[in-house]
Amino acid sequence: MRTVLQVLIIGIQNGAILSLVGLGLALVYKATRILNFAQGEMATVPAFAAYLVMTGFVVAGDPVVSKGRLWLATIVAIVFGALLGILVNMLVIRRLTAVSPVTSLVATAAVFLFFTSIEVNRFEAKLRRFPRYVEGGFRIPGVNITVEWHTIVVLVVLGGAAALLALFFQTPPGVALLATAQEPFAAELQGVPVARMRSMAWGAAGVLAAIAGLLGAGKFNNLQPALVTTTFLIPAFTGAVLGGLTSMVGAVAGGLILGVTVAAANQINTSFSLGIPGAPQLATFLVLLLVLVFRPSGLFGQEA
Amino acid sequence: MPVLEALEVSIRFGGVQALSAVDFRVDELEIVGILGPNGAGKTTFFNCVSGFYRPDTGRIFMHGQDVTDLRPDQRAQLGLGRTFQQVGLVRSFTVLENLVVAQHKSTRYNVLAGMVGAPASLREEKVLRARAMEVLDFMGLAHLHDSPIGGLPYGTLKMVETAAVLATNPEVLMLDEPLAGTGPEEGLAYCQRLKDMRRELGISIVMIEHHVPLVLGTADYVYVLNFGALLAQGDPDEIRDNEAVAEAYMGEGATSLA
Amino acid sequence: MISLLVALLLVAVACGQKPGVHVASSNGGVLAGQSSNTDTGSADVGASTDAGSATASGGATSSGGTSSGGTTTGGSKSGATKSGTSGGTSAASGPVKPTGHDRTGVSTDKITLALHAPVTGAAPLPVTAFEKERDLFWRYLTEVKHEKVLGRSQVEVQFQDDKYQPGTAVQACRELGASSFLVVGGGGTDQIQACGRYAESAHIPYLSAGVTETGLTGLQWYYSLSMSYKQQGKLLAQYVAKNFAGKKVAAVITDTPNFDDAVAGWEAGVKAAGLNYYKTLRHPKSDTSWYNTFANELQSNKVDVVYILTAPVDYIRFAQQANGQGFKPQFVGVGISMGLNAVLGSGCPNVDGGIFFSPFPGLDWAKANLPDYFAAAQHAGISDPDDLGVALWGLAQSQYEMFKRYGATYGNDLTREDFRKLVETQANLHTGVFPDQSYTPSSHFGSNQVHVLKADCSVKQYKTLATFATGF
Amino acid sequence: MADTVLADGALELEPAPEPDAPFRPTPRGMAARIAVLAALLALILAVPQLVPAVYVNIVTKAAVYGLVALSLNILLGYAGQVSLGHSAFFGVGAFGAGYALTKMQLPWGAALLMAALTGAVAAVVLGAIALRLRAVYFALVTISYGFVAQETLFNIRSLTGGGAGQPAPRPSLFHTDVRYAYLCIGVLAVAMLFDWRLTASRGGRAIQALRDDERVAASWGIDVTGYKILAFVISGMMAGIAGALFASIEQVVTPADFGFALSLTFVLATVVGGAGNRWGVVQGGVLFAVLPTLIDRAHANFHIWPFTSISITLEPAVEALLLILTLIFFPGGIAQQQRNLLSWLSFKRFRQPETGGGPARGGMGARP
Repeated sequence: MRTVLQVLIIGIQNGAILSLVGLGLALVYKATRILNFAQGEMATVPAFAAYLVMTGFVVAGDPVVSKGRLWLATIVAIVFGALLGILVNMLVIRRLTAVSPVTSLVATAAVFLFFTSIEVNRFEAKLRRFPRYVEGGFRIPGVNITVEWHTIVVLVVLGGAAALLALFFQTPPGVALLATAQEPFAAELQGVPVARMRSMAWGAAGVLAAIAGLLGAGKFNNLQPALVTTTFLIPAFTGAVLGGLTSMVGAVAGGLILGVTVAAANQINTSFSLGIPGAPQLATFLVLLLVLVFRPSGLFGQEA
Repeated sequence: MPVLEALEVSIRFGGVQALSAVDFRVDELEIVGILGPNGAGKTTFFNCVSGFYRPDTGRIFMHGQDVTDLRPDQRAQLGLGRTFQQVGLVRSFTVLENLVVAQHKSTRYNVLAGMVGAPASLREEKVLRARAMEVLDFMGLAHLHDSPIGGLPYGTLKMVETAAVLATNPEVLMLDEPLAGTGPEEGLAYCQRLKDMRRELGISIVMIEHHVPLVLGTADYVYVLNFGALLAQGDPDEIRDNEAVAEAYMGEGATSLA
Repeated sequence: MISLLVALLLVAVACGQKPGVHVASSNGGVLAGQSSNTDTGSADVGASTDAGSATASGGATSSGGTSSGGTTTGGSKSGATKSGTSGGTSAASGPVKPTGHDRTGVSTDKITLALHAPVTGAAPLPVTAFEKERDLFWRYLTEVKHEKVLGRSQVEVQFQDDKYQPGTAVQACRELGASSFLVVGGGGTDQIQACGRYAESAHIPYLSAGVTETGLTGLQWYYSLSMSYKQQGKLLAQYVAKNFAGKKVAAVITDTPNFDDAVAGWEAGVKAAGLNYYKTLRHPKSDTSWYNTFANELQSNKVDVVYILTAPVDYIRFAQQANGQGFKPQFVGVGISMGLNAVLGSGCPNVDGGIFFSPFPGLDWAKANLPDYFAAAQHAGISDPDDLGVALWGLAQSQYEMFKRYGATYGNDLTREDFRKLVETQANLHTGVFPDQSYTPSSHFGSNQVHVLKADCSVKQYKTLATFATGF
Repeated sequence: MADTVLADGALELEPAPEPDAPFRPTPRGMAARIAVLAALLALILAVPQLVPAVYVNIVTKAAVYGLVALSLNILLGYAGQVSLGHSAFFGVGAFGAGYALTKMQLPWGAALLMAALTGAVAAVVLGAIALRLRAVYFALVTISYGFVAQETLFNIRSLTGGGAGQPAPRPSLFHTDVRYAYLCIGVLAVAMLFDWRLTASRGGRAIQALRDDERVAASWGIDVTGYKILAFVISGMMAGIAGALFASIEQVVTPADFGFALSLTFVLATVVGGAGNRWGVVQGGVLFAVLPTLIDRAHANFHIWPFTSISITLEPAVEALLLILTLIFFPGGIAQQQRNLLSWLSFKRFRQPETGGGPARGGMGARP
């Protein structure tokens, strides 16, 4: 029983950040039907911007980042993220004339390669310290496990963002945005400013990404090039699919479910000394299949 | 024995009763028209017959064989050919290629032989192309054989689509609004061509069409659907004077479509 | 895009024919990879190999008007005679005549050596260190102290990034081995293993700090410059038994086949030392959720000492997550990169007090015992020489020691075959930085010493607890 | 569509004119084409001899990547299924061959068959899943599939030979680098012939038809399920064979060689090559096989912009930029760039009408 609780808590601790990244992925997909492999870098780059603000723009070496400037840095990062999202859409996505979604997928992958390379070049491929908004945690009596305040922060932000987006998609502009995704031409005919809608969506995704970057770097108190992409992006995608790519609630639920799944897999593999290689990946795959076989568009997803 | 027969076909989507107990039959060399206002369930009925929808109740027969449980491609194998409201063609192929693929079921050589380029397959490929050209010729589209689908005008596409279905050499040809997007005189010519097909290819034809006079002028027998149910059936003259039909089409008080 | 690249391809091909194009290479950035000669990588065409590379290094010499020794097909002969004469002067007694004929990377006045390491990819090392510090030792030796190496006044060190991928590493070694006398693996178990196996097939002397033994034992051309993980496991167990007597011990090791032998060695050591042992946890790769699970597992089983064998990033994160949940064990371990101060930069304070065996001592030790290193750094205009530089210095010094032994026996005519044969018979190769090495034909893992480093987060540096320790 | 309906030109009702006879090049045109083709062939065959010995294995790798691109193209280009786990088929083939050669002591030919078989099996498993899923969701499942292959399957020591990897010796007749390069180029050539026949025969046509519209395909009597699976089988076999060839380049297979990065590279190669076009994708594969070495060497050896001033860490950025520009200006990739040339070389007119299918056919059930 205690172990089950531990697994749940650990799972949520790790899943929360996946949900946050997944939320951005779901938003982009819902609004533009694009699988955005650049989401991870749209998170990491603003995190580096924040890092620079916190270190007083000292790139060299590995100075202890100042927590005092964290809030200033946050604002900078979020603005940066929004711009980044809009730019990626404006300079790359919008210019793709090809009809095939796989082309846009490849394009976003290219964007990710591009930014990673820039980061490595500017910051070297080494880890840097990165602060959290709230350090420490509280111990849950009986269960013998600590819940980090950071996780609570992530969950709160997550809930807020998901709720906002879910509401937004009920409002007229939200509905219009959906229309642009499902029937661009029709929407255009009905006078929906498709282009503006899209870049708005990308901007929002950028903001989400920036927040995910800050909290993601906070999770391990470190930042390195391609951090979010290499650490969170793929599982976040998987989580979003589990929940249903088109559903904000789904993205959140999916990430958490995935987190718990993997935690359970690790727990079982260790406490029974099964020695199954790649247990997390295996468990993830099986759960993914299980869900998609019964609900081909995810737990909460419904596609037009 | 009828070529194609539907008994008591019903299907509902969510709350909507799309079709309720529709009976329907097509005999050898017959041209059957299906009339009805938008949303009457005509296309839904087509999808049930061709196997894309599975009716909740009722059975479908071809030559007396129950095909209700067969997949669309299996029904096609049995000689059922259909067109689609939005043109049903392979967009990335040329006109000729489309007609060659359409002959899939009548192609003899097996897939593996084709992959390794067995002589037999090469020989038959020539035959397939020749046959495709014949059909195009028959539809008066031969000059387009090399042009890609994209870029052809809508009306032409409908003709190419009909040609493609003919290439599958069906026994029943089901046309879903073949005249959409064509002018009246092309309509006439098309209907004339349908009669030629029936005569020269010895096939039966079912057509959904909004253009009432053309249908009444072409079909031997006509079914009228309304709100998913059969409103009327009979030969064109009966339908022309059917008050219910007239009302459905022209509103209260109308007594005849003429 | 395509046209540009095709153009490049053609140029690349063309230049492959004319080594002269390579003049740029020595100052061509980090990747000074020579691609000149036409060696199939197998020793049976040694002569042509020599000719090719002699031309190449001649062309590549940035700081020298050396008209290269062996441009002609008779490269090996001319090279031999020339160096033979100069050898007469340096080597005191009449040297033994070399029997080998593969003189790749050796010209009349220059020896070309090579180094590969990951500076991009999954677990990279800082690129600047390799850019600036890879040939510090040799430049200091030849430019400041004006000493000759086997009668040559120049030593070039080529470098290639292996991108932390075995496949890339093998290709890097193939290219480096075609123009360098020997190749050194800078880090990354999988890459070192892959290269070692290739070097064996291509008859290239290959050196690295000790990593896994899997696939490397029994190789003739591979030499381990420090104890393998497997060997260190036994020693580490002793160390834990002595310094943390009675404490409960466990291990967290990456679940990769290449650490299987390390696990075996460690667990054997645990038995021998009679430790109070919980168990060995193998953590999954490309996953970040095991940190908490494992920390929990160890905490609830009252483990105080954890042997950690992972990529540094996993160590840092594991320590951080463990601390976050109030689990602060004593970390101990082995490895090449774990003892680098870079780990502390972002690992502190969570990794404070971690104790690691390392093939090279810490910067603090170097300050006290390795003045030449800092002099060399100053000479090269490097403001902040780091511990990775010390490691590279040590690697170079080990090679220098081997060359000196070679000179004593064979004089200055350097061939791969004789070098390999000689090193195999050498005992107590003392380099002062890396552990002493004694090789026999049956064992190329010839070291029995380690340095012990302890993380000190107050100064973000590893402090050297013990050097050249053989047991505890 | 609405506007085209209005703009619809009258249907040709007059008896159709004789279709214009298919284009035949003039004797001189014929000669020119043959000459160029011969020259190209000669060049390709000369490459393994021309490149410095240390790069011969890169040439071999290029041929292998070309084969993989062909394989992926069958899913991506013909069947419209995106596989981001292609490294799984590739790796399964490689280890399959290694196991057959080392553990079972089978002759090399048999090992190749084994690889084709294992590759096909790995693909069919995915294919069965693909039937249930919407293309986008499937694409993401394939990623997970690839991870399972790399982390779980390829870490079963008894199957994959543990840390030292699974040895995969070359066939005795092709033991040297150069000979082995020719072997791989040969296999690639055969595969392209096969691919050509596939697309020109009922199987390939059916697969492409159902990519464009499954309902239409079905209405023409094409068994959608069957042909989807067929696509996966063929793709899997090709990838498996490619894996076997890859295994014998360095003659040892290790798990680290097959990751998501590789899968992504394969997709990039296929899309940049021009999904749906045989010649394009093969060039894409070749390009992405040689690109890293090419750029590194360019960096080390020449003063050609942009490789002189920048550090190695920026080279991926240059690659990425080129990639994005290609996608923007040539959505059909290399194949689109060379459309006229390719058609000329295939004994047609130099100028070809834009096909309605447009560039970058297929992929996630895309509709033109």
